[in-house]
Amino acid sequence: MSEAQMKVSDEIAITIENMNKWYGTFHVLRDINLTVNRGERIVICGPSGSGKSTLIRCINALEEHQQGSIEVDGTLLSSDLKNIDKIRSEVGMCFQHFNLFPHLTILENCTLAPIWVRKTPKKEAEEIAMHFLEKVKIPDQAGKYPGQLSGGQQQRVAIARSLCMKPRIMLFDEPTSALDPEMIKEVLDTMIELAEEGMTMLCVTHEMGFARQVANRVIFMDQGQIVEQNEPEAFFNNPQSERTQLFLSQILGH
Amino acid sequence: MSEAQMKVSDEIAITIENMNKWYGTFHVLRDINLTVNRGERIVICGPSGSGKSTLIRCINALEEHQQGSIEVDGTLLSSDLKNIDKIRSEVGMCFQHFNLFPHLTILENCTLAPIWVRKTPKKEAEEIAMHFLEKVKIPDQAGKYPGQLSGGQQQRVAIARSLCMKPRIMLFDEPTSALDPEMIKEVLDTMIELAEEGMTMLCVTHEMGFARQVANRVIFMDQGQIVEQNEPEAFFNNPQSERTQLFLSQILGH
Amino acid sequence: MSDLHANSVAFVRTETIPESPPPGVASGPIKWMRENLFATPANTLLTLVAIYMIYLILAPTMPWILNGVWNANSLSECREILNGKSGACFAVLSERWPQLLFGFKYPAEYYWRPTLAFVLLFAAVAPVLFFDLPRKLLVMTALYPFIAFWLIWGGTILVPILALVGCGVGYAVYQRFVASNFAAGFFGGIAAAFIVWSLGGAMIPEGASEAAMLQPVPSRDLGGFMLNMMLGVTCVSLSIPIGIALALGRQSSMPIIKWICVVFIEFIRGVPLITLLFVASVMLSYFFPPDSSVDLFLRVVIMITMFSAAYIAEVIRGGLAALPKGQYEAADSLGLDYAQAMRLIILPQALKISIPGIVNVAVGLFKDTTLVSVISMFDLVGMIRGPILASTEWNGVYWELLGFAALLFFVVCYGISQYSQWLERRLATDHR
Amino acid sequence: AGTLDDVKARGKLNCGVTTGLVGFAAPDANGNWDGFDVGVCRAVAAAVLGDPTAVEFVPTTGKTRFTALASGEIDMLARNTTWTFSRDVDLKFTFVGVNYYDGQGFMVPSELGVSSAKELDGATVCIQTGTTTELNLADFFRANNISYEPVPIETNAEAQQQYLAGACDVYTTDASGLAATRATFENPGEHVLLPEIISKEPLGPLVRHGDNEWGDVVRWSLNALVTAEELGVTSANIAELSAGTNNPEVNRLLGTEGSLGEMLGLSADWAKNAIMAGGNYGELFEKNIGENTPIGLARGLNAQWTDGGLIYSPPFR
Amino acid sequence: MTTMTDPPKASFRLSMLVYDTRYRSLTFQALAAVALALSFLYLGSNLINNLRAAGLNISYSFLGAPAGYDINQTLIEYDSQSSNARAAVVGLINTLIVAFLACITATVFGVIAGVLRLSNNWLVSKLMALYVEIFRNIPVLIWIIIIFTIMTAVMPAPRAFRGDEPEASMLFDAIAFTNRGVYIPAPVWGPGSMMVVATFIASIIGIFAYRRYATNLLYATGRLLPTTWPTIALLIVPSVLMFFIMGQPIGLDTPALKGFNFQGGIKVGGPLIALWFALSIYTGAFIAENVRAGIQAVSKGQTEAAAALGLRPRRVMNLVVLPQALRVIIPPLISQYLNITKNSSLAIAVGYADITATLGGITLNQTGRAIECVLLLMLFYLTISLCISAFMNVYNNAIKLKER
Ligand SMILES: Nc1ncnc2c1ncn2[C@@H]1O[C@H](COP(=O)(O)OP(=O)(O)OP(=O)(O)O)[C@@H](O)[C@H]1O
Ligand SMILES: Nc1ncnc2c1ncn2[C@@H]1O[C@H](COP(=O)(O)OP(=O)(O)OP(=O)(O)O)[C@@H](O)[C@H]1O
Ligand SMILES: [Mg+2]
Ligand SMILES: [Mg+2]
Repeated sequence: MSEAQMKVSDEIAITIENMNKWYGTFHVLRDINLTVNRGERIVICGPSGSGKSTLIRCINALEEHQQGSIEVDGTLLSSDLKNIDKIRSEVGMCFQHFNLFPHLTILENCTLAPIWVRKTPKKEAEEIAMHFLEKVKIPDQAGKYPGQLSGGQQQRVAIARSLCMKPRIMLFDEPTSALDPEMIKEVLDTMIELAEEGMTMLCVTHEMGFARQVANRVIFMDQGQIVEQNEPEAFFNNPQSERTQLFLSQILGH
Repeated sequence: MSEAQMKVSDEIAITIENMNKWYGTFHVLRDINLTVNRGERIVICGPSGSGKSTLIRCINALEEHQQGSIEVDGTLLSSDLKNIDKIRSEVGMCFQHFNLFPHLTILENCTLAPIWVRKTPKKEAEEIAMHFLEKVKIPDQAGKYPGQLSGGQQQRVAIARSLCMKPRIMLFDEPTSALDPEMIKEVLDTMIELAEEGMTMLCVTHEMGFARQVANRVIFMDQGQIVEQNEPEAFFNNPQSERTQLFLSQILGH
Repeated sequence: MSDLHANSVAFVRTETIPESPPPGVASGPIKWMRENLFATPANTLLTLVAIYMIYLILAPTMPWILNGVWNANSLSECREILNGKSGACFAVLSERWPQLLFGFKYPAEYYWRPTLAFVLLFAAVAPVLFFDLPRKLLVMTALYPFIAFWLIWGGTILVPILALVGCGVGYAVYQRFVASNFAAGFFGGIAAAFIVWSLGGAMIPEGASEAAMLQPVPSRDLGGFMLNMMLGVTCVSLSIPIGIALALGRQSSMPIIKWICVVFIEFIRGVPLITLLFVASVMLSYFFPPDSSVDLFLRVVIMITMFSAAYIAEVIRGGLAALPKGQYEAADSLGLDYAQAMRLIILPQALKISIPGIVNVAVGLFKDTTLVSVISMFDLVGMIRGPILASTEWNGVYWELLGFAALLFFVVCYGISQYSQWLERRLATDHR
Repeated sequence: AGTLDDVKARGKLNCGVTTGLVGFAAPDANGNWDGFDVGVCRAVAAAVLGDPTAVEFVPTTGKTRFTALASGEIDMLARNTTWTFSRDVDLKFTFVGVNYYDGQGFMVPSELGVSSAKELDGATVCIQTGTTTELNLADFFRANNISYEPVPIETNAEAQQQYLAGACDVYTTDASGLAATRATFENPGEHVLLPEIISKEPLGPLVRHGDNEWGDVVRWSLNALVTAEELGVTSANIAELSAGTNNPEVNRLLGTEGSLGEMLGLSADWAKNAIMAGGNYGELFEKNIGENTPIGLARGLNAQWTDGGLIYSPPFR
Repeated sequence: MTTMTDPPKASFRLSMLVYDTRYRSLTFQALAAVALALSFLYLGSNLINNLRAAGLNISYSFLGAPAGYDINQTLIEYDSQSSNARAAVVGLINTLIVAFLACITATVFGVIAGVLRLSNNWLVSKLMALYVEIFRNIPVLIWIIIIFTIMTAVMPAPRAFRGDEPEASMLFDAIAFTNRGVYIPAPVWGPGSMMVVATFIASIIGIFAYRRYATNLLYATGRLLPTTWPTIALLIVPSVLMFFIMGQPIGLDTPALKGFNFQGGIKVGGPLIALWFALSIYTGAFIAENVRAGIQAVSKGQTEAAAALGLRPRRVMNLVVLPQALRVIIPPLISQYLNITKNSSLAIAVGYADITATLGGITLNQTGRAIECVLLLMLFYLTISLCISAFMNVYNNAIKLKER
C-alpha cells in the first residue's frame, strides 16, 4: 500500500471547481470542489442516489454540468466537441454493467476504439489489446463473444478495453456491484494491480476492503454534496460526520 | 435462537413418504422422506437444479408427484380438488420473483384471496391486510402499485399477502435471491420475526446467516435426493457427506 | 429442545438413488389421443366439432381437386372432359402459366431472363438471411441488383456496369475518407458516384440499347407474379436505408429533424396504401418535370418504398430503443463520435434485433403489392381479374385461378414468416 | 418541344387504350394488341414514324386515362372515350375527331322477358364506373321516374362476370361495348340488347390542349383513313394507286402530288403508311368489329356519309 | 441556469458552428430545414408549371356541383342531383359502417381463435394455427375477391327463387341469401313497441346493477351470489313477458321477391358482406395472434401465485390473468382496428361505395379533379388514424402499470 501511495505526484490530473448540476429542476450535484493529483486513487462512496455516478459521468462529459468548471489534464471541459473528444480519449471508464459490445468479439471490443479513434493500424491495435488482455489474465478468450464469458471476465475485458486507449485516468462506476460474490475478487485484483502501477483512478465502490488497500483518499457523498474526505484509515476508523458514521454502520453492518 | 427452537411441538405438520416425481422421463425427486413438526423451521439448500423448488412446490400441489404420499396437516394430497383447496388455504407460499399482481394495489393484492377464497367481508379483509402490512413495516404503501415499490418491499408485501390467508405453514422459495444486498436484510428480518412467532416454515435459501439464526434443521439436497440433514450448527461446522462439504466450501468460500 | 427430536434430525445418505423410469407410463397413440383429444367431455365435443368441420371442407374440395383437368384449351372443353363430374379446370393454369408468372407482354423468348434473376435472388439474399454463411458471399448480394436489372430490363450492359462502377468508386472514396470524418466519406462517396455516372452517362453511345446483347424490355411490359416479386424485393431493399435514416432522425434530439421524420412517418402510416398508389397513378406525374421519364412502375416503386420505409423506421426505432443505454454510453466514453458509434456499435445490434420485425413488414408489403392491380397494373391478381378472366376461353374459371394465386402467396409468405420465427428463436439464444 | 418532336425522337408512340375490350383494344394470348382503337394508334404511328409497330400501348382505366394523358405519360388516348363538353373544355383536352358514333344501351338476359328499358323499374344495373354511362344512366332513370340499384364496377371484365353470375339484371354501357362483350359469352343468344339508346356517345381519339401541331397529325391521320375509304383506297390497291392516279385527291392523299405531309411536318407518304398499317376506316371496321366478326356490329351511323352515315372527313386540299 | 461555462466571451468562430455542441445541432437543423424547403419548392414549382402547361388549376368548387351518379347504399338522403360533397359523406358513412362491423366480427373471430389456439385439445389448436397461418399469409385483396366471388358466383341469383319449383329457397321463409346480398326481415314497430324496447334496456341496466350488487354483497358480508343464470334470465324473461303483455307489438317485414329483386326487409349488400367478412376473417387471424400473445404474456408465476393463494382456476382467469392480458392485447388490437379502417379502402375492388369508391373513384373520374380528390381522401384517412391513435395514447396512459 505504501508503495502505491508513493507514486502520487504533485501534477494535477483533474480539477473540479464549484461544479453544480441539475436534472430538470432537481439539484443533483451541489458545489463540488475536487482536485485529483496524477497517480492518486480515490474511492467515492455514499448512499444510493447521492450523485456518485453523476459526478463520475460529468468528468468525461457523459453528462453536462451547468455551473462551475471541470479541467481534465489541462483541458477545460467546454461545449467544444474537440475538447470533449480529447478528454474522452484520455479518460477511460468502466461501468457497473460492463457495457461490452455483444456483437463483437473480445478482441474486437478492445481494438475498436484504438482503430477508429486513435487511428492505430489494426495489427498494432491487436497487439496492444492482447497485451492488456494478458494483463487482466484472459488472453485465451480473445476470440469469444462477451455473452460467452462470466460476469467477472466481462468486467475485466471492460477494463482491458479502456486500457487499450492508454488513458491517463480511469473512472470506475461500481465495477463489482453487478457481480456474483465469487467474481468480485478477480475484478478487484485486476484493479489493485492497476492501482499499483500508478494509474490515476476514481472509483465509485462500496468494497471497503478495496478502499482500505489501495485508496489514497475516500470521499463520502450525500445528497449531491461531498460530505467528508479523508485518508482511508482515518475515514473508516474515525469518521467525522454523523452521516458518514451512519452510512458506515449500515455498510459494514450485515 | 434457543427461544425460537423451543416452540417446536410434537404435532406433525407435514409428512412426506417415499415421494418420487418425474418430469417426463427425468427423475427430479427421488424417494423423499421428510417429516416436519409444527413450529419447525427448515432450511433447504443445495446446488442449482437439485430439485429444491420442485419439492417445495409439490407440497402445495403446484406440481403433481407421481409416487409416494404427502400429507399436510392431516390432509392427504390427492387429485381431489377439495383436498388441494384445503391444503392451499393452509399453506402460504413466497416466490423468488414475488409474483405480486401488478394491476392491483398492495392492499388489493392482500385482500384478493381472503375475499374470494375465504369469503371474508372486504372491510375485515382490509383490516387484516393492514395488520400484516404493518407487521412487514410498509403500511404506508398500501395504496401503491407493486411496480412502485423496491424489490425488498415487494417481497415483504408478498409475505404479507400470504399471511393474510392465515396459513399454518409457510413455504419460501429463494425469497431473497432476486434482491439487491441492501434489501436482503429487510426481508430476512421479516422472516426472522415470523419464525420467532412460531410459524412452521420451509425455506429454500442460501442465506447461511439466516439458516444459522432461525433454522431447526438444514436439509441438503442434490440430484433430487435429500443427502444430508442436521441441526444448523452441526451441519455447517461438521458436514458429513462429501457433496455437502464441497457445496459449503463453495458457498462460504469468498 | 427435546432429545428425541435432535436424534431424529441428523441424517446422511451415502449412496445415490439411481434414476428410474416414471411409473405407469402408458405410451402409444391411444394414450396420446386420450390426453390430447378426449381429455374432458367438453374437449371431446370440441374434437368432434372440429372433425366435422374438416369433413365439411374436404368433402367437396377433394374430388374437385383430384378430378382436375390439366389439359384443355377452354372452359367449355374442360366441361366436356369432366362430363358433369365435379372437378377443377386446372388447364387454365397450364395454358396461361407464362402469363400468370410474367404478365402478357413480356416477350416469351426472354422468359429465361427473369427466371434466372429469380434463381440468383436466392444466392443474393442467402448471406443476408443466414449469418452462418461465409461473409464473402455478400459480394453476390452487392452485385445482384445490377445483374437483375440487366437481366430483367435488358438493354446495353454498359448501363449496369456504369452503375456498378459508380457505386464502386463511391465506396472507395467513402472508405478512403470515412476514417477521418464520416460526413466527408459519406458525401464524398455520393458525389464521386454521381460524377462517375454523369461522365459515363455521356459516354454511353446513343442507341446502344438497340444493338445490345439482351433486348431491352420496357417496364410497362412487366407483369404477373414477377411484378409482385420485383416490387416486393425492390421496395423492401430500398426502404431499409431510408427506414434507418428515418428511425435515427426520429430518435434525434434536434427538434426540426425529429419533427420532419415524425410527420413523414405518421402521415404515411395514417393513410391506406391504396391512396398512395392513387398518388402514384394520378398525382405524382405532376410533381416531376414534364420531360422526365418517370414511368408508372417507377412511381409505384417510389410510393411503395416510402410506405414501407415508414413502417420499417418504426421497427428499427423499436430495435434502437431495445438497446441498453449503456451501449451508447460505452461508445461515447471510448471517444467514438456519433457516426462511428451508430455505424460500429448501435446499428449492427439494433438491426439484428429488428430483422424479425423487418421481415414481417416485408411479408405485409409483399402481400400489399397485389394492390397495384387496382391502378391497372397487371400483377398476378391484375392478370387474373383482367385479361384471363375476361378472355372468351376462360370466362368463369374463378377458383382455380384465385386458388393458385392464394397458394403462391401463401408459399412465399409462410416461408418467410417461418424464417423470421426461426430467426427470432435463434436471436433469443444467440450469445447466451 | 412539341409532342410530335418527342415522338419522333423517342421512335415510339405512347398510345393509351383500354385495359381490354375485345374488338376495340385487347391483347391476344401472345400479348399483341388488336382492335379498332388499336388500329387508330397504329395508323398514327405509321404516319409519324413509318412503322405501325412502333407503338407502346398503355392500358388505362376510366380513372387513370385522363391523368395519363394530361401528365404526358401517353401521347394520345384512343380509348372509347366520349367527346363531351366538360372533357374538352374543363379538362383541357382536344378531341381530334370521331371514329365511332355510339350510344348507351342495355343488355339483359332474354329469360327476364324485358323488351324495353322502361320496364326496368327496380332492376340492379351493372355499370363501369368513371364513364359517362354512369351519368346517363342516372339521368335516364330519373327522367322516366323509375328506380334502380347501381353496381359500380371498375373494368369491363368484372362487369361481365357480375352480369353473367346474375348479380345484376342489366348491363349498360356503350352499345358497341355491349355487342363486344356479348360476343365473348358462351351463349350470346341468351342475351338481348334493348332497343333504347339513351345517349349520344361520339367516341374518338384525343390529345392534350394546346399542342395544335400534334393535334393536327392525329386528326388528319384519322381523316386519312376515312377519306381513303371514301375514295376507294384500300390496303390491297394502295401500292398500285400510289404510283400515281388521275384522281388528284388520291394523289394528294398519298403524297404523289402536293406537299401535305411536309405541312404536317411528316414525310410525303405519311398517309400511305397510315392506311397500309391496317387498311382504311372501312377495312378496320370490318376486320375488328364488323358483321363478320363475333362482335357483329352493323355500320349504321358509322357508314360513310355517302352511304347515309355520319362518317365524314374534311377534304384533303 | 446557463450552459457550461466557457472562457468568458469566447469570440465566435465559424468552426464553432460544427464543433461546438451549442451550435452544432442548430447548424444541422438549419441545413435540414433548407433542404426540405428546397425540395418542396422544387416539387411545388413543378406542380405549378405542369398544371399551368395543362391549363388546369386546383379548385374545390366541384364539391358543390351535382354528382350526377347514384349510389346503391346510402344511409342519408342522396340522389344523383346531390352534390359531390354529399356523395363523399355517403361514402364516408359507408366506410365507417363496414369498418365498425368488421372490427366487431374480427374481434370475435380473433378472440375465439386465439383462445382455442391455446386449448390443450391438439386438433383444435392445430386447426386454429392453420386458420391463422392461412389467413395471415395470403393478401387481403385476394380474400376480398375470393369471398366476393363466393357471394356472386355461388349464391343463387334472385331469379333462382322464382317459379313453381325454384332452384333456391328462403331460409325460414324470412331470410334470402342471394348473390346481390342477404335480405333479412326488418322489424316493424307497432304501438307499444317502445315499452318492449324500454323493458329490454331496463333489464340490461338491471343486469349490471345485479352484478354490482353481488360484488358489493361479497365485499360486505362475504356471501357470493350466482351471476350466470340470473344474467341470462334477466336478459330474456322481462322483455318476452312485456312483448306478450303489450300484444306482440313488434312485427316483422319479411322480404319477398317482387319484380327484379327482393323487396321489403333489410338488404345487406353483397359487396358489403364480402368486404366485411373478408376483413374480419383476415384481421381476425392477426387478432388471434395478439390474443394468444397477450394471454401468454401473463407470466406463469402470476397463475401460480394465485393458485397458491387458493383461488380456483376460473377466478384466477377472471381476477388475475384477464385484467393483465387485456392490457397487453388492447393496444395492438386498436392498431388492428386502424388497419381494418385502412384496408376497407379495398372496397373499390368489389364495388362497395365507400369513400375511396365515391370521392376517390367516381367523383374523381367524373370531374377529373385527381389532385383534389386524392388529397381529400388522404386527409380523411389521416384524421381517422390520428383520432384512433390519440384515443390509444389516452388509453395506454390510463392503463399503464404504475412503475417507480
Ligand atoms: N437522467 C436522469 N434524470 C433525472 N434524474 C436523474 C437522472 N439520473 C439520475 N437521476 C437522479 O439523480 C440522483 C443521483 O443519481 P446517481 O445515479 O448519480 O446516484 P448514485 O449515487 O450513483 O446512486 P447509486 O448508488 O444508486 O448508483 C438520483 O436521485 C437519481 O434519481
Ligand atoms: N417444468 C419442468 N419440466 C421439466 N424439467 C423441469 C421443470 N422444472 C424444473 N425442471 C428440472 O428439474 C430439475 C430441478 O429443478 P428445480 O427448479 O427444482 O431446481 P432447484 O433446486 O430449485 O434449482 P435452483 O436453485 O436453480 O432454483 C432441474 O434439472 C430442472 O431443469
Ligand atoms: Mg450509481
Ligand atoms: Mg429453484
